[in-house]
Amino acid sequence: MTEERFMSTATSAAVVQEAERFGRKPGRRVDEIVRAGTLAEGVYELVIRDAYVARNAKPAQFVNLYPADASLLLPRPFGVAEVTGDEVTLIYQVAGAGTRQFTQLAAGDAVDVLGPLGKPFDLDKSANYVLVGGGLGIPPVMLAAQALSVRDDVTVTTAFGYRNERFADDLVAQYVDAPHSITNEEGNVIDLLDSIVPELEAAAKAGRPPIVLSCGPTPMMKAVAQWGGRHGAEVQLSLEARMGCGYGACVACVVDTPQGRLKVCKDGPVFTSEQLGWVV
Amino acid sequence: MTEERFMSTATSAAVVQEAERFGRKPGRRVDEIVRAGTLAEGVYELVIRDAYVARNAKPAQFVNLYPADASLLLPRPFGVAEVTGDEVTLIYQVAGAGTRQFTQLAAGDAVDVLGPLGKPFDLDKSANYVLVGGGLGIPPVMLAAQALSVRDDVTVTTAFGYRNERFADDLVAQYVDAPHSITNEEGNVIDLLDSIVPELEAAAKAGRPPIVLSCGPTPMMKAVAQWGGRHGAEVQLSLEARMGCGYGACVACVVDTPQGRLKVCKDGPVFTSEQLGWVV
Amino acid sequence: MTATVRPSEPMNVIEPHEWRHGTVVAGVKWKNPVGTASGTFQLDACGDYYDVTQMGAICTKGVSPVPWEGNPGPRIAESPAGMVNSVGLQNPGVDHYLADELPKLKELGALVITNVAGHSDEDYAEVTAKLADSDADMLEINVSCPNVSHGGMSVGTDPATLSRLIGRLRKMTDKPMIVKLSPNVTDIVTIAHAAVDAGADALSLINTLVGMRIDIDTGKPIMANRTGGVSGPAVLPIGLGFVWRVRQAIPDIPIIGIGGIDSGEKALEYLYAGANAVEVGAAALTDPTAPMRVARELDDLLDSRPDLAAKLAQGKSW
Amino acid sequence: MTATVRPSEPMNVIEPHEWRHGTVVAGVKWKNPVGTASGTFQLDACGDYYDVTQMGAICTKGVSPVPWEGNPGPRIAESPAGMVNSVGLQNPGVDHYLADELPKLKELGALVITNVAGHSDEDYAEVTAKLADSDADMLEINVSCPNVSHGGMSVGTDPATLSRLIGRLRKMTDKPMIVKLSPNVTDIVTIAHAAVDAGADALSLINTLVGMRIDIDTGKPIMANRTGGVSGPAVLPIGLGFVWRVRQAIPDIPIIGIGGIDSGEKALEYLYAGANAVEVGAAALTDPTAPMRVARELDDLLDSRPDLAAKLAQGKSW
Ligand SMILES: Cc1cc2nc3c(=O)[nH]c(=O)nc-3n(C[C@H](O)[C@H](O)[C@H](O)COP(=O)(O)OP(=O)(O)OC[C@H]3O[C@@H](n4cnc5c(N)ncnc54)[C@H](O)[C@@H]3O)c2cc1C
Ligand SMILES: Cc1cc2nc3c(=O)[nH]c(=O)nc-3n(C[C@H](O)[C@H](O)[C@H](O)COP(=O)(O)OP(=O)(O)OC[C@H]3O[C@@H](n4cnc5c(N)ncnc54)[C@H](O)[C@@H]3O)c2cc1C
Ligand SMILES: Cc1cc2nc3c(=O)[nH]c(=O)nc-3n(C[C@H](O)[C@H](O)[C@H](O)COP(=O)(O)O)c2cc1C
Ligand SMILES: Cc1cc2nc3c(=O)[nH]c(=O)nc-3n(C[C@H](O)[C@H](O)[C@H](O)COP(=O)(O)O)c2cc1C
Ligand code: FES
Ligand code: FES
Repeated sequence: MTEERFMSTATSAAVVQEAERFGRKPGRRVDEIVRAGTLAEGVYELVIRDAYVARNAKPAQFVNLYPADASLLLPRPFGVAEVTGDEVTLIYQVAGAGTRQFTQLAAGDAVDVLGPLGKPFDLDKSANYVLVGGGLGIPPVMLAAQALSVRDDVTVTTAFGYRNERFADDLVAQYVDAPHSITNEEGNVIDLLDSIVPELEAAAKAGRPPIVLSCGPTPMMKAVAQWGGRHGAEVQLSLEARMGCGYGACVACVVDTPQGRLKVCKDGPVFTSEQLGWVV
Repeated sequence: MTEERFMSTATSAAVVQEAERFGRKPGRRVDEIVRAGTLAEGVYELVIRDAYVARNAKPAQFVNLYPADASLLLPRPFGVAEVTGDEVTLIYQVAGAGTRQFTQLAAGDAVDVLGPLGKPFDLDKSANYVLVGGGLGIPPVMLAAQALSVRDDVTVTTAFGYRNERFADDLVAQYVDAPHSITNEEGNVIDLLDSIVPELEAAAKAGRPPIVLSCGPTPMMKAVAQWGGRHGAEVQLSLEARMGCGYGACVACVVDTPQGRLKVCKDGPVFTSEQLGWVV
Repeated sequence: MTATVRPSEPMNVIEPHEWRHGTVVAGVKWKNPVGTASGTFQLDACGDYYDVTQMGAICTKGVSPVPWEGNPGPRIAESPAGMVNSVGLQNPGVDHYLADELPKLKELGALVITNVAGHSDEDYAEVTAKLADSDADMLEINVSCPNVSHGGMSVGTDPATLSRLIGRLRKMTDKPMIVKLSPNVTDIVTIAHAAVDAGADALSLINTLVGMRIDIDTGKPIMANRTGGVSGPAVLPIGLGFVWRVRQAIPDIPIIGIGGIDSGEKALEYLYAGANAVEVGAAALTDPTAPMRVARELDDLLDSRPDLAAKLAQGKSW
Repeated sequence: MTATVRPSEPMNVIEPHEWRHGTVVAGVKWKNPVGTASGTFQLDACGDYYDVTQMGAICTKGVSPVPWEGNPGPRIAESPAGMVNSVGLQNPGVDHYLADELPKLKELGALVITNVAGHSDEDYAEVTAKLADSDADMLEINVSCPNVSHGGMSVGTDPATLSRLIGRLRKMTDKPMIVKLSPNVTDIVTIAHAAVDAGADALSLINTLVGMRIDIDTGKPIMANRTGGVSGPAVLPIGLGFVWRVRQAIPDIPIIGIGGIDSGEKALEYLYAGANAVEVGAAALTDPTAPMRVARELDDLLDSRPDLAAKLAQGKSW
């Protein structure tokens, strides 16, 4: 009897190769951990080697990690924060049993992975992209900074709200035109957004209207959506929900919208504030 | 939610210390692995550091190992094969999911342990102890050789039956007066016992009557019990049974005897052939 | 630090395969004995990962007469080696199904089991009527969801109610009709008999077990719907027990075994317990390619079990 | 290689402890809300590992009128995060229990729940009669084992049968009487009502779920008895679901929650689901000191939950 079955037995390269040969997406596979460490108190970094994710991940897409403990079945979704060559950076905090186990992983260990998953931010327009992240909602918007940094037709502004330590500012510095951040003690991201309104207006006048890309706690995102409404800015929000599969098979991860219950994992995680009915 | 609970979180030393302070036996604990390797094809050695087991284990007693995979709950019992200082040697083969996982353990890793458990061989008499082991029934009788080697009033004879490679002969050589073994190809342990009857008779005449200590597959042990009956030798048999706890709490591990259903883990694993009604 | 066993030679699971061991369920030939389980397969998601025509059968999500919005979120919680879901049969309704998912599946060439959901006898009848002339290869009547018109009790837990419903549906279609049974019952054998006597061509079991989890920080249930259905490896021995008991009581009815299957070995346990085929549910959520892997592993395992393989090929069970 | 979390500061679980949070079950004060579960405790085994008087209660193995030999071996199989047992209530009978284990437990000072087993109403009555004048603090009537005199159905699955039995036992003793319910039923609420209306002072649930495993090398069930009872972490969400439903239906009856508890957190989930106390079963088999550890962890968790702790201390539930 083999009870340990829920762990993938297939290496990343082999799975990806087979999938691509037959025109499919690769299923669950084992990735090598390149680096594991701490970015700030309670904020961990995990860098996995996954050429497929590295090649394909778009901003706000996520990957599922699976605990090695076969008694923990469900996926643990994490936004792809950065991509370097075939290395993929995830940034997370400990929320429960699964993330607690991930903190024990070290370089050379293996972890089961699926992805990239989900509908990314829409970055088609020429605009001033304002990345509004709160807490561990920052990692999912980070990749937008990296992706946009290569384009001439956009400006990248960040407005990150940290609990205390500014764990991501250095990491995104190279990608951002106008970096801003705030800690809980100093205020919240709405305060921060308000303070940079003149800057945003200037950019808008220069032909780069603001498009807000946001991820964070729900109350924060609702406030961001309303802020966007007040300031006439398009707002794209990356949501979180408890997931059963992460790839659209189970309909567990719904969010209530005026158009009905949508899947966060496949219809999202990115929704516009209009889709969600979060604008007043 | 912590699902990984079935793994002990307590180090061996702390658990043993607390238990001894309050006059109890130590519960499940985490032991360090000192050495892990292969003795023969399909035969693995695992050396754990457990001062308590090292101090207390008696021949035919066993320890429970528990897979790290929290979805595998039941104990995996293994006879203590040898003790050196605070190091305890176990020898096993792969039988299923748990033992397959154990083969991945390496020095420096940890494994959950309980024990020593069970009723040991009765070695009170001055005698020629004939250790009859078959296959992976050899490890549980090995400790008898080591324990008896320090006594002046006994002779130690082995009659080991191997599938092919003689993985234990060297390990017990230093403890044994009259080592014998046989492989499947050469014959079975009954053939071997028959062949050493003159030797046993000589020892008996010199005041050391044979006492057979045996462990192995059930058909082999039944044959050994009958061989003992034919040759007037006392026979002690160490049985195996599927266990729920290994320490006497669940009554899962029964063997049918003329006196009713007895617990292999606590009334045994050692039973005399009379207790089992296995003599003709 | 502890170890996990990871065989170094992974099996290729999605490459086209010559299936050596098929099965027959209620007269319908499956190329292998492994299907997807209802509610854990969606073509637009799972089809990305493997060729759905390679499965023994594709069992779709529950289809209701009109679109259902299901239960509010959160809809899922984890449990040791299991999961608890309260999706509540969210689906776009039978008309959408007939216009969209079914034609797509049939165009690809999949063998399709359509799972039929309802809140009342009327509901089931309405869906069955629309499916009667469809391209669906088999119907699976899910009688283990709360039945509003019968005082909140499930149709699948009362033999008389079940018998009446199945008898009614039986008259509406010649399609092979599988009745999917609930494990939340005292006496599965009586219920199985009721379904068979009323005209079921096959039985599938088990659906999920009622369960829940509580968040100890809030003291409240994790799922908005409070309770849900437990599935996954945790339910394996329970599913096997149900299949075994039904097989002992009814020697000839085709049975599809479901519950906790995530490997060829576990699928094989169900076949030895008396199933003619199996469906893979929760495992597919944890790895999209799991149903294909189970099918491949089982095909290999059946090579060394010619007696069992022969029985399956003849539509018989172990 | 993968990792397991092993906190570096282990909790001392067996040292004497000043319990801060007790409970009251049917008028009986427990020093903490954690007891051992029947069939997983034996004084001569568990007492070696911890001081049994430190437990909230010790629930003994099932006691029958005469010695029972139980089922043949193998009696146990593993399942994902669970185990399946078919011990079949092997025990040396009530006379031996009264002469041996009970006096020893009471001499030590343990709070003892005696689990009562029977094949027929007569059996239960005979054991209850002998226990009526004993030192046992509480009785737990196990009505979820096969009942031969009722055509193989369990007493605990038919409300009328259960009501008659409990009514009869009620007249025989003033001891607080807990009725232990089976999860293998369609409608737990009706059964719980039947037990309470007939005079049960408290309910405990769940007992094991019917299940089995099969050896794929032989094609035969692993256990000699074929099917057995599933317990362990795998059943946690199922046990919680049963306790929750009974608590919603019967606000005031004391409930002992059982099923899959192996940590203070999981015990706490049961208390939030509506239990007044819990029992730890399978976890004790996997670590003899588990029941003590659960009790210690729960004592700590209740420190930050004064409202819940206060209710328990007053004999109320969440
Ligand atoms: C699209 C998406 C992107 C995310 N990106 C990040 C990120 O970049 N960094 C980060 O730290 N966290 C991120 N999260 C949250 C992260 O997935 C959870 O914190 C994590 O799954 C908790 O797992 P656990 O085992 O520690 O907690 P447990 O409580 O033990 O988990 C039990 C189950 O609940 C789920 N769960 C628990 N908390 C959450 C939550 N807040 N949201 C969704 N599911 C949850 C788990 O996935 C698991 O299935 C993201 C979530 C989503 C949906
Ligand atoms: C007292 C005693 C001493 C033993 N000493 C040794 C030894 O020194 N060396 C050695 O190689 N083996 C020994 N065994 C057998 C060993 O315990 C099993 O091979 C091992 O538990 C199998 O575990 P698994 O996870 O690989 O198999 P699985 O089949 O996955 O195990 C499932 C369950 O069945 C039990 N089980 C499976 N096979 C056996 C068996 N043959 N006997 C008892 N329980 C079994 C397991 O313990 C586990 O609980 C001993 C058994 C007993 C009872
Ligand atoms: C998320 C989810 C949704 C489900 N939806 C349905 C459904 O719509 N109809 C149905 O008959 N069964 C449904 N089921 C039950 C499964 O088909 C299956 O019977 C059950 O999950 C047991 O199998 P498993 O352990 O392999 O998951 C659902 C299960 C899950 C996990
Ligand atoms: C080996 C074993 C023996 C059991 N024997 C009894 C018994 O004699 N009487 C009883 O009421 N319950 C018995 N049970 C059921 C447990 O008391 C408990 O209700 C069940 O195991 C669920 O709890 P758990 O998941 O913590 O084990 C037994 C359980 C096990 C595992
Ligand atoms: S998590 Fe399964 S559909 Fe979104
Ligand atoms: S294994 Fe539990 S009593 Fe022997």
